[in-house]
Amino acid sequence: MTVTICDTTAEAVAGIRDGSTVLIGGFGMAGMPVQLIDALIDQGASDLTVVSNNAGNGDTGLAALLAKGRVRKMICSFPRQTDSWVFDGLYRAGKIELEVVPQGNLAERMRAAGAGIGAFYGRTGVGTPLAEGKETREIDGRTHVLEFPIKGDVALIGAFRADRMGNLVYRKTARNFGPVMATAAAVTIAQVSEVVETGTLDPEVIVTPSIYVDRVVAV
Amino acid sequence: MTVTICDTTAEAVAGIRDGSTVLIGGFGMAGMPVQLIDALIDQGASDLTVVSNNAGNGDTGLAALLAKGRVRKMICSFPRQTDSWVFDGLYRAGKIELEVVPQGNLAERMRAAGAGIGAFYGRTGVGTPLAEGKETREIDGRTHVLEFPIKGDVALIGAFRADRMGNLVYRKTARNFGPVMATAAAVTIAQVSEVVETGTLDPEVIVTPSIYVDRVVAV
Amino acid sequence: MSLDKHEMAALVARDIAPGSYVNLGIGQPTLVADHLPAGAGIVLHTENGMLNMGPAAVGDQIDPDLTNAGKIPVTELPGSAYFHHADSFAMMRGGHLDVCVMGAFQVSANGDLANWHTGDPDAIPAVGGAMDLAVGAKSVYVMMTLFTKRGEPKLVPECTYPLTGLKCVDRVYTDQATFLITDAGVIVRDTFGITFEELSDRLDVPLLRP
Amino acid sequence: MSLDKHEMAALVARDIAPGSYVNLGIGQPTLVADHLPAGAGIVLHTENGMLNMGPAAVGDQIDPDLTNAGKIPVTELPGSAYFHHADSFAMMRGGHLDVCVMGAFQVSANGDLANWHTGDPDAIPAVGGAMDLAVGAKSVYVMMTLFTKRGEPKLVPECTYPLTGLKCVDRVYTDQATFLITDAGVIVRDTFGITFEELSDRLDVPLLRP
Repeated sequence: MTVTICDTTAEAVAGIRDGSTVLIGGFGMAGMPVQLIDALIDQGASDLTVVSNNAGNGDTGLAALLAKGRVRKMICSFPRQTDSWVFDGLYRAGKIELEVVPQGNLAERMRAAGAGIGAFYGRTGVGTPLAEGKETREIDGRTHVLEFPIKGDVALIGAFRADRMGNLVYRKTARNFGPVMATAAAVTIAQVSEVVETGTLDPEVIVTPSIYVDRVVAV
Repeated sequence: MTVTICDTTAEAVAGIRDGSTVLIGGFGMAGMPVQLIDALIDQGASDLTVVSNNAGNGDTGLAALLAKGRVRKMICSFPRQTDSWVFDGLYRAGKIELEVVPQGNLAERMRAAGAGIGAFYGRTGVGTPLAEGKETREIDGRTHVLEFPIKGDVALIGAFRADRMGNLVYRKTARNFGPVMATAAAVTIAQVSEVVETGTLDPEVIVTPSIYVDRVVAV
Repeated sequence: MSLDKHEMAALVARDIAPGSYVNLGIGQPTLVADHLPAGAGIVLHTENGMLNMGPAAVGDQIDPDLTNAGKIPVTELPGSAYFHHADSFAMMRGGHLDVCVMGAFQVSANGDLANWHTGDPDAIPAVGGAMDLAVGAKSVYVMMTLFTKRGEPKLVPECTYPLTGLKCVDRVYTDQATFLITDAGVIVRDTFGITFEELSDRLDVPLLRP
Repeated sequence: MSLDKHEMAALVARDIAPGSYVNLGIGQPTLVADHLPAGAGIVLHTENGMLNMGPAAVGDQIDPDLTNAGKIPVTELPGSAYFHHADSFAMMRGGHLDVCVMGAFQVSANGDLANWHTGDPDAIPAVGGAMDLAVGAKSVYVMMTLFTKRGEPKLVPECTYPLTGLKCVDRVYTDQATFLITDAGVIVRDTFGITFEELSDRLDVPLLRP
C-alpha cells in the first residue's frame, strides 16, 4: 500500500504496540535510525523484543531505548562491545533476555521471513552451543541445522534518500541490515536524509523498492 | 580469483566439458547471452544439462544449441512459447528430457546454491504435480515443500557493463536471472556491451560484485 | 448481457484498492491495466524484475531489454525499480503483492486453481510464475469465461486439470457472474444476463446469494 | 626468535595468492592488510557489506557511513562494491571467499575452532560473523600466539572452550610455528626460535615434520 511521508518522527512511529518485535537497522552506529529510536522512546511502547546486530553503543540510539527498560529481549549477533555498557549492565543484573544468533543466520532468517521461506538448512553453527537443540540433517554428507524465519512487527531503518513513493537508496556500509529488515517486517519505517521527487532516483539503483516501505520521515 | 577479460567469445567458453550443467541467463531474449551460446556451439561441449527460464526462442541463442543436439536435459519454468519450435520438436520426438520447475523455485534454488543453503522449505507447488514425491513439512499450520539447490558448473550470462575487475551492472529487465546464476555456478562467464576501467562504476550500483565473475567478454 | 473481456477487465480494475501492488498475468488479465484509475497510485509488478511497469511500448519506446512477463516490450513509469529474479520472486512469495490476477482453466468451489496444464499427455508443460503467485499474493483474482467453448463449467466442485495451487483463489470474475470464494462457500456477487437460479442450475457448485 | 604480531601478519600475507578474495577478522588479523603485496589484486571483504575495502580512514576521509566489521572508519578502493547484509553473508556462507583470517582462543588438532566465547559464565556471549566465516571460507587461517599468557597451549587435542566451527581450520600461524591441519595430522611447516622437539614436548598434539 501507498507509503506515508511523515512530517515528524512521532508520526512515523505512532501505533507501535507493547510486546512488538522491532527490527532495528544499523551495524554499530552506521545505518542506526537514531531519531526513530528516540521517537519510539517518547512513544512509550514497552516489553519489546528488539532484533539488531548489536545491543547498543554509548548512551544514544538503541542504548537509550535499553536504558529506559523498554526491551524485554535482545536478539543480536554481537552485544558485547567496548561501548555497550548499558546492555552489559542490564544483562548482568538479569534485567534483559539475550538470544545470540550468528550474524549470517540473523540476516538469512530475516531474509527468509521476507521471502516466504518457511525454514532453511544452513551449516553455520553446526556442533556449537548456538545450534544446541536445533534439528539437523545430513545433506551431501555435511551436517546442516534447520533455521526458522525471524519476522518483525515493525522495522526501523536508516536510509540515505527516499522518493515520494518510498523507494530507498542507502549510503556505503550504512546499507547493512536495512534492506533485509524492510522485507521482514509487517510495517517498515525509514528515516532518511532527504525525500526527493518520484522519478529522480534511477530505477536501476533502487535498493529497497517502495513495496517494502510503509512510512518515511526525513530527519 | 581475478577475472579474465577475454578477447574472444571462444576464449570465454574454453574448457566447458561434456556433461556440464550450464546455467543460461535471460528471460526470453532479454539478457540472453546469444554470442556466448554461439561460441559454446562452436566449442562443442555436449550432453549438457541446461538451466534457463525458457527453452529457446526462434532459431538463435539457446534454440540453436538445442537444435545441434547438445542438450540432454532442460530444467526450466516455461518451455512452451509461440516461438519454441526447436524445443517442441525435440521434446515430442523424445530427444530431450524436461524438468519443469516453478519460476520462483528455479530462482530460489539457484540462490540457495550460491548462498550455502543446503535446502529450504517453500509453499510453491504444494498439492500440485510439480511437488509430487517431494518431502513436505507443516510449518505454522501450512504445508511446505523441501527444495534443494541447483548448482551450475558454468553460468553464461548477459550483462550491460563490466569493469576490469569483473563488477557487473545490468540494463532494465535484462537483469533477470543473471545475478542469481552468477552466484550459483563454479565458473561464471559474462558477455557485456562494454568493459570500462575499474573505478568508473559507482560502488553503490554494482549488481554483481566481481567475486562472482570469472570471465568477461565484450561483444 | 454477459460481459466481454474488456468489461470483465474493467470490473476487476474497479475492485483494486488505491495504492495496491498488483501482478497481472499473461493474456486477458493484462487488459486490467487499461482500466486502472489514473492517480490511484496502483503499482504494477512484473515477475521478470520490475515494479511500476508502464503501458506497452510503441514505436521508438520499444527496447528489447524492457519487457513484461509475456515478453512484450513495455515502458517504465516514474518511481519504477528493477531487481533480479530471486528478489522478484521473494517479493511474490513473501506475501508482499496485494493482488494478482490470473486466467484459469478451472477453479474449484474451495478455491483450488488449475491454470498451467490441461493434463493432455501431448501438451508440453509450462508453469512460469503461476504457482508462486498462487501461494504468494495476498489476494488471488481469477478472470475467465465461466464456460468452455463446449459449454462445460470452469467453476467446478473439484478441478480435474492438474492444480496450480490449493485453496488460493479469492474471487472469480467471469463473463456471466462474479464469485467470492469464502469459507462459508461460493457467493455470487454479481450476475450479467443470467439469473442466480440459472447459474445454480448450470453449475455443480452450491452457490450462495450475496 | 619468535615472531611479533607484525611478522606473523607478514607471514600470513605472503601465503595469500594473487587475486584472492579475503576476509580479515577483527583485531590482529587486520594487520595482514598492511603486508599484502601491492598490485597482487587481493580484494578485501568486510562482512558489513563491502568488497575491495581500502585502508583505515584518516582525517577528512573519515565517514561514519563507511566502516569495517570492527566499526573502524575505512576507505574504498577503485572497483569496490556495496551490498546488504544478507547478500554479504550469502557470499561468505556460499563458499566464495578464498581465505579468511581469524584469531582464536583454541584450535584443535583436527581443525575445530574456538574463538567466540571463553565459556566464563560471567562473560556476555557475542559471536558476530565468526561461525559463518568458519563454515564458509574456502580456507580458514588462524593467527594467534601459541601459548596463553599463563603458558597454556592454544593448539590442543580438543577444544575446551565453546566451539565456533568443526574441522574448519586449515592453517595456524603462531609466534612460535606455522601449522598445517591436514587429514594426515598436524604438520609443522615453520618454526621460529623453537625446535620441532621442543614444540612436540610443549604441545599435547602429535606433530608431523613437513
